[in-house]
Amino acid sequence: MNFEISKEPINTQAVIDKVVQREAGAITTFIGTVRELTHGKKTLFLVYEAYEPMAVKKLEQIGNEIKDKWAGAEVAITHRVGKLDITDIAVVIAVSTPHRNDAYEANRYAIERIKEIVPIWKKEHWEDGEEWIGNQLETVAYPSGKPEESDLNE
Amino acid sequence: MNFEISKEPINTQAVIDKVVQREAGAITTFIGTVRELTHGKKTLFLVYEAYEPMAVKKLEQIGNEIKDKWAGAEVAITHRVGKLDITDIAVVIAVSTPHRNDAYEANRYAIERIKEIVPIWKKEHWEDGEEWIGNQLETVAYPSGKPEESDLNE
Amino acid sequence: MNKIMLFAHLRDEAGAEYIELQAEGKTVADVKELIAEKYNLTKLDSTMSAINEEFAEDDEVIQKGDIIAFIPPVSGG
Amino acid sequence: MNKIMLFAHLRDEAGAEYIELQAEGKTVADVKELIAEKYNLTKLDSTMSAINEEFAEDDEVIQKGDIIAFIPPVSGG
Repeated sequence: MNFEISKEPINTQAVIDKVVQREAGAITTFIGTVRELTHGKKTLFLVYEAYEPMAVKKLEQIGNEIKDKWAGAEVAITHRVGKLDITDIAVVIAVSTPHRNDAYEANRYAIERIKEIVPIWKKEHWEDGEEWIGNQLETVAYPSGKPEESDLNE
Repeated sequence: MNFEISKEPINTQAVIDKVVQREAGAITTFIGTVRELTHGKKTLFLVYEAYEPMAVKKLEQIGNEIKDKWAGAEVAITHRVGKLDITDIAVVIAVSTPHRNDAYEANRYAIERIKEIVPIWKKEHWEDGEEWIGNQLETVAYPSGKPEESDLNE
Repeated sequence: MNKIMLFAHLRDEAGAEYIELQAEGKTVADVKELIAEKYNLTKLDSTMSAINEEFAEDDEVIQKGDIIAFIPPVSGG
Repeated sequence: MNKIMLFAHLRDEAGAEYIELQAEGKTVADVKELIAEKYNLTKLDSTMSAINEEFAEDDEVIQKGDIIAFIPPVSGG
């Protein structure tokens, strides 16, 4: 199972091991961790919630998109749910490819897509309150307030 | 010691652990592995050799360059030397930054710089021979046959 | 009956993880409007929808047994 | 005396990891030429040089005790 939602802490090495292949010269990993400060505001902890069966399907879809775009790629993604403290790991993405440029690009594609189409939400808890965080994409704007059809099923 | 040359197999997690920080939202790793096929030719194993004290200095230099270019970045790099079999890890680069785009870019910068200025060499062993491999940069050409001064000391 | 899954702020507002409802023959938009009113749900204009774990348009018609989900802007990763 | 470090194919060709040589006052280029001839070293035109673990130009003059290294195109990573 290369695509998982996990209630337990993520073992990074276990995710990496899923993409090891004799044809690969490069493995990239992205590890998303809980950051203490965002725009100067201090986070105490986060809670992640997922629509689990759909989230797994969407992670699989991202994996298939990557295999279509980058020949010879292997992909594994695990996303955590539940309460996470500062420096805890929220997501691990591992991608292996024959050549290194592809491994970087495919990995970056994976995290952008996760932030577009995978039904997972985080609630930030600060000293003075809490809030479900909406779309936080740093690179894509949705003028209509939601992803377009082309974004969802690309 | 965030910058090391290792005669023993590299523990990826140990390299990642060196860059964990409360200010980081993203950790990227690059794991360079020994690929079986290059241009259709079958590699049996590799031997890496390093000018160790200078290699460590140059890895440190790359770390400092990254900290100058990407605010808040932490970097750790370990490169293996000796005999490596297919799928063995030659190098692990871990970079943590507050924001994910920086973590990808800084990591990619590190591997490109390693291929430019760090005195490490690999000898490929095939069924029908062996050879020390020269500059294999995929992205930079040196018309003069060697890096320019600006490449070395940037 | 159809199961209507709620997440994030919608779950908090409704005080329930899901609602059971006879939605057969209705569109996604119909159901959205219906439960928005009943549970005082907010920000539904930026909420996506899914039928049986696939994103669905507002005008899609719900079949017997379909599982609907209302999906606020996601924030994983 | 100065220590001249050799790597990769240069080490194989010379059959030695380093050579000891009186190089004080000579330039890097002088030393390169000198050992190339003596040990039949090849591809020295694409070989970089270092003095005391820092890259050095061909015209740099070697001081007493300096450690020289001849560095073929690197292939780490």
